[in-house]
Amino acid sequence: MDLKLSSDQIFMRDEARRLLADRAGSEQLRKAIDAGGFDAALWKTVGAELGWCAVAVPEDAGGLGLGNLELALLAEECGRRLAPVPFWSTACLAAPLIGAVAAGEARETLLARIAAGEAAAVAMPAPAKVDPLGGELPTARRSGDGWAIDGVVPAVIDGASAAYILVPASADGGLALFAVERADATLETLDGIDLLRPAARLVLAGTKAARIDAERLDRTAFDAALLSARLTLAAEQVGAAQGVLDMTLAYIAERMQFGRTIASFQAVKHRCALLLVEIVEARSLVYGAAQGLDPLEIAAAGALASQVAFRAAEEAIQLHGGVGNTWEYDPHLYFRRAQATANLFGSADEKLALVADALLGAAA
Amino acid sequence: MDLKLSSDQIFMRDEARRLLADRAGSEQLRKAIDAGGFDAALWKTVGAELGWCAVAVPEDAGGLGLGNLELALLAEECGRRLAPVPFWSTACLAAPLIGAVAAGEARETLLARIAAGEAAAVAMPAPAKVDPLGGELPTARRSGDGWAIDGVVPAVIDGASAAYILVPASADGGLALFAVERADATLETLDGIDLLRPAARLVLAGTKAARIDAERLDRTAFDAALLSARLTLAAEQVGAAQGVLDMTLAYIAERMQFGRTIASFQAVKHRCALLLVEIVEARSLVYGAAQGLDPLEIAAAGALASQVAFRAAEEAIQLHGGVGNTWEYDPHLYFRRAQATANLFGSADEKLALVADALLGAAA
Amino acid sequence: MSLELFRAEIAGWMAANLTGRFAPLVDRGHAGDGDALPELRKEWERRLAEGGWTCPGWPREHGGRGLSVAEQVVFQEEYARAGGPGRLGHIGEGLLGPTLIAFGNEDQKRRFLPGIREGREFWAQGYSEPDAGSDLANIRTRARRDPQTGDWQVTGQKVWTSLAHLSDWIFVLARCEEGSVGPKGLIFLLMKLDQPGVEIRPIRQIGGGAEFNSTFFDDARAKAGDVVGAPGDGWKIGMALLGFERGISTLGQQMGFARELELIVGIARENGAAARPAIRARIARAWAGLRAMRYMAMRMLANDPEPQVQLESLGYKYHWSNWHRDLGRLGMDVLGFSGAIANDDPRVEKLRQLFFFTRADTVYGGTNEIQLNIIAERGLGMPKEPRGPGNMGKA
Amino acid sequence: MSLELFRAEIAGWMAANLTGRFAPLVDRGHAGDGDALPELRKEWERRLAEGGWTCPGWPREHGGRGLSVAEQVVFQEEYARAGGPGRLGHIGEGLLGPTLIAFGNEDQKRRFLPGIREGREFWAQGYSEPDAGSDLANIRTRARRDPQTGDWQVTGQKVWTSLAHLSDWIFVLARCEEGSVGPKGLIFLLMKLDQPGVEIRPIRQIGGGAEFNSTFFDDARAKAGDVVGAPGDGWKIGMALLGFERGISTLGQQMGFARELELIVGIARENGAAARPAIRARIARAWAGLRAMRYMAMRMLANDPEPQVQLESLGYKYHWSNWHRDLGRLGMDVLGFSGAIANDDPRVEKLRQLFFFTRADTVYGGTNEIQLNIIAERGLGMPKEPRGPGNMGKA
Repeated sequence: MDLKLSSDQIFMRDEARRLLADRAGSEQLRKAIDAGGFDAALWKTVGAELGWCAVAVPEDAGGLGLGNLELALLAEECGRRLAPVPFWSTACLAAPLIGAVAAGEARETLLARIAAGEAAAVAMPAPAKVDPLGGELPTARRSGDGWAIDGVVPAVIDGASAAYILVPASADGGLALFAVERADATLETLDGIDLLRPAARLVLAGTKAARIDAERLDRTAFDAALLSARLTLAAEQVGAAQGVLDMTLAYIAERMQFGRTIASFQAVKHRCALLLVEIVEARSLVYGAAQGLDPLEIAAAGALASQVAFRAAEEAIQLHGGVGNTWEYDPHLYFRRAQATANLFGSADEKLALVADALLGAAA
Repeated sequence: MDLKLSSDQIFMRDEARRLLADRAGSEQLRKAIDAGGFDAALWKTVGAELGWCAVAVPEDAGGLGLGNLELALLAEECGRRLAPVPFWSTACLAAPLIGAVAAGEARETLLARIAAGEAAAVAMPAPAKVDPLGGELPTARRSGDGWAIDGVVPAVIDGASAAYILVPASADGGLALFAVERADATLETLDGIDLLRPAARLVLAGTKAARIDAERLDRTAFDAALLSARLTLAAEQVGAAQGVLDMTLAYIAERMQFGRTIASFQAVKHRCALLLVEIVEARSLVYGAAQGLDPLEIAAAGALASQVAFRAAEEAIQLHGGVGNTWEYDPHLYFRRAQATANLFGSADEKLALVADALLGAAA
Repeated sequence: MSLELFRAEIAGWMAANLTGRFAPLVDRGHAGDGDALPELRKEWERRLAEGGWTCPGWPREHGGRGLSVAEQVVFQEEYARAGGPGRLGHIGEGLLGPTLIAFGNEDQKRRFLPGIREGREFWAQGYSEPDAGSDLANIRTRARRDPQTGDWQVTGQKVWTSLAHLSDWIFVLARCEEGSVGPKGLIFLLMKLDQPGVEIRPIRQIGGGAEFNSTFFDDARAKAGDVVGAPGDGWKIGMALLGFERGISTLGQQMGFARELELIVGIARENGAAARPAIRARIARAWAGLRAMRYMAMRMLANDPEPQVQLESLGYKYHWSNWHRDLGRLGMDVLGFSGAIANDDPRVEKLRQLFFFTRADTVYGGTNEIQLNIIAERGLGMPKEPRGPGNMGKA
Repeated sequence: MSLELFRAEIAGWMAANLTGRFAPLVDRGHAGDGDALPELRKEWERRLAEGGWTCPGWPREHGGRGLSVAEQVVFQEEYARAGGPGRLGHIGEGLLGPTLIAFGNEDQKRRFLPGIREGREFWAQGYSEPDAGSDLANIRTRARRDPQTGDWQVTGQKVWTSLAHLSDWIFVLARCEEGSVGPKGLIFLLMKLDQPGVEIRPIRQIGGGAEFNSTFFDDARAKAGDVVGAPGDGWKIGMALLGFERGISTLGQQMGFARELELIVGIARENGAAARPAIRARIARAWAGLRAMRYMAMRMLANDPEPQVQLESLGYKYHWSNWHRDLGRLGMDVLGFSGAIANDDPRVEKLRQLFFFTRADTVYGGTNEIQLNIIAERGLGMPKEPRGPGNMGKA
């Protein structure tokens, strides 16, 4: 087993880093916030022109057929700059799901749309739970030669910018996966704390939907596909931690107090060093887990990454001092992201509990 | 409610501090270790001559009838120097138990012996549990006009130096409290990590015992009396934390690295400052809890105190550097005490769980 | 009067007054919500004054009630328990008033104390500057004496001037001796905010609120008679003022903390978070920290002459601010994902504000880093942190 | 040969050899138990040599097997998995040997490498001094050249000379230029321990063991030919030697960590500690940290030319040592009170030693504090910690 990145991987990552440094700076993020947390032009560039979302789409569906490590590397770069694009929802969550559980023409068409740069979202009934399907599901019924869905999904991440939304719903007494065109659905914007990745409430009232799974949703395949989303969420958090640490280092290298730069205070140095140690720990686990897709490693990586993402943002606000508490400086954007993702697919303690259950047997 | 120490209390505490600074220094501790963790001469001074153990003995039984705060202050000073005397076992555990549950002449006699400077110990079947009676109890049977006990108590703290040992045992189908003279019992020394507070395995084989409770042990009174022991254990841990911090501060104020004292490094300063904050937090809670003897406050104080005692000892070893890892320097003696008491009457997490249960209802 | 009767009196007064027209003020105007309902809160200050509840700790000769420490604590506790709103008069009552009583001249006392006591005049604080935050002595706002009038002409920028846009006056630390550095050569001035040359701009905080401001002075004036102490005494007076900040109000603050913790406990019981061991442990730890804080404050307030208690009190600000910051996160974690994504429950908005605003607790009034330096240096006698070679032009 | 075949070969060899006479060595001689069964372990070293398993990573021309990194990793893993005892030959094989291969002259290689490879000669390390711990450049041990013989006469004290009492030779960093300070003027010497003027005293550690020593030199001699490099090159060579310390053996070390964690997990399941949420969380966290450590090491060992990986590897020592230290405490907490009070179960003694010895992990080989300085300064580009004015006479 080799954990060295290939030169292709390094090239892809570095290009992404360069692009986002250029296109997702502080001012651009502010504009995206005013636009509801979405940068349509940037999305066009990375989705349609650069084909980021094609990375994990199989070659037979018009994608590049690359692996989870590539997805993780791109997600990490997105996290580093809080890129206001639905890359994670589209390429890391929707695409693997479609690839794993959709069948026939629907699979080809939907994946081709993603590979071509359309955004997609998934309407999980319980995105905060370790099992995101563990909530109330919408209900689908046959309608004409298609389906109609009823129900409310409280929070669909990146729902507003999606071209279509995947909706797990109950149908014929079982679980099924549907695709709903954004234009057919009602989405109500939510007032979330993450200003750069909006969520929306999805209201389905007899909404036209296409069933995309074969007969019955393969729950095992569904869960396996979700591993990509869990892994890349951790990668994104690692990137966010690194991004906000870098921002902090740049600030404190310049900012003087008591005739010295803040960076020259040893207590500050040690705290930054500790953050780096924690970031490297989480990053190594993400990269390692990307190879075997071991669910426990991914759960552990998710726990470590969400913790360090919060810690790094917390330290950024603290070490920026007064200005760290102002809207104008960027640390709070990372702080918001860190908290908004801290309880996604389960909290850090719930993720670690999966590991404990495996090692020690289920809790009493 | 006033938390100002009275001048009497301050005087008592300062005298104790002075005495132990003089009599429980590093060399004296080493001698006590060689003597099995007990300094008989020091015990004679504080027990028989200075009457420390009389502090909480009621006046009608020859004591001073002072309160839990006084006990806590003395326990704190003992902890500060790891004084190798059975003060806690005798004055904080045995005396309150006798006072609360013993009856008649036994009560008077046993308390008078403590007030006069004899050491006592309590043979808890499960000293590591939140309920230290939650283990296998020895069995007492009537024998002539007295009682005989059979059973093994795995670990009796300060058993070896005690003049008598209180033994909770089952008798007549209920719980009862007995006193066994040290001379009548078999005690096997245990190889504990705390070199300054030895424990011993008590083997009772038809051992003569005096029943000291009235008819049936009042479990409520028993548990209430244990609050003193829990509180003063926390006080002792606070004292140990302060003592080992002071020792560390003295060392790093002198020790040079890179042409500077270790104390001049800001990261070290901040870590020491954090320890002080934590010590003050635990100490304040101990003093406050000493007034109302609220079980939850005592549990919380126990949790905080045991954590800071460990943290302070851990930091002491670390900041002493190489010599901190040698037998000759004293930090490890505190480190040993911290770990030996970390799981006494329950671990810190189990103590905090009591608070959680009260606030949130019992855990699922 | 016994403390318990006194307690009942306050509770009764609050129940009778914080109602009707004032009912919307319950629990409003606290940190993160500081600019809520300003006009009604100014009215509330006057109502308090009529009831004799402004400045209760001031000496009687200055119009206060001369309450004992214990009585003041009871007042703070009952005020908080009743959900009394954030005090717009706090800076005047708690900071400037005591400073004037200690250092002001008779004329100043006569002119300023009544307005504070009667809830008519509100004060803002002009200390921090963009380059004088933790390093407060690095102040660059200049005050030049006008030889004609004896007035002081002030030019510079102050930041974190809390509620300046709702205040009438501001006290300002400025540099009155050209070329002076550090704590020397400073002056403590009282300035009207409504005058030419003063501009107030809001600072938007990370939670979205704007209860702080930047206040810009461009040859604005302080009258000759509005210098407290002598020119050059600014640092001494300014630091003494900060000393008044600690103290009694801390127990009222803790009552507020207790209410926040209760809110979080209630939500945890309701939404199932109470079943998670990690949440249980954190809630229990928060409870322990709050109880400890209470006893810490009581030890401090007992005016214990013991040097140990004095040293220990150096850690108080660090303790409460970090406790509160952690509580802010705990609240959001108890809410979980739904609290981060939507705020249809008003309690969510409250806990969100707590989450964001408590970040400032560990920065304002002495950052964590400064607090730890102080504890290490003054509390533990460790070496002082060396000042750098200086680079006054940078940053 | 495929890696898997190779793995099977080692496992087979270990199973066939670490048995019978050598059976008592299983799991012995590791940190905290370093001076256990020394004679048998020396025999074991010779058995390893016969099997061709000493110095497997050395180049073939120097008698090694020239194994690839991947193969060495497999060897370390299988050695640890089989419970192979702590290697008395480690300092020679892992530190001095590579140093001589890189910097030694032909004569030195010819004289010293075979003894190491064949398990005949054992080495100790003479770096630290009472006043040169973290500040290693502060070395005061003096080496004076004897003009008659060209030998070097060495006087001074070295501490933490691991296993010096069981070793034949020691390499010593000493000051060869009078009046030099810091890293300049040092010499790297090879010295026989069995000679007049060398005294070895045990240092008793906090767990009770004494696998380290103080070694006193009083005009002891290093032969003229036993200088590695030139006089004055000592720092360069000494630091390069420390660089060899990291690396391959780390994955074998991790296999040992995994065995320790397994032991703790087993006890927790057995004694009920596994029911406590706090213990569950800590065990899960330990597992996560160990997996991460594995991938960190694999990234480092891949010789990734990426500068990012190089920078990240600066944190590796901090990570493993603190992870291990925490594991030491976790073991004791899982044992609970009974583990602190009595050790009737042999696993208790093992976990106690782990508890005590892991305290040294965060001190030796660069303290936590030094590691964090290095990470901050070299990894994050933060300003260097200033050296003090110096006070060579103090401490």
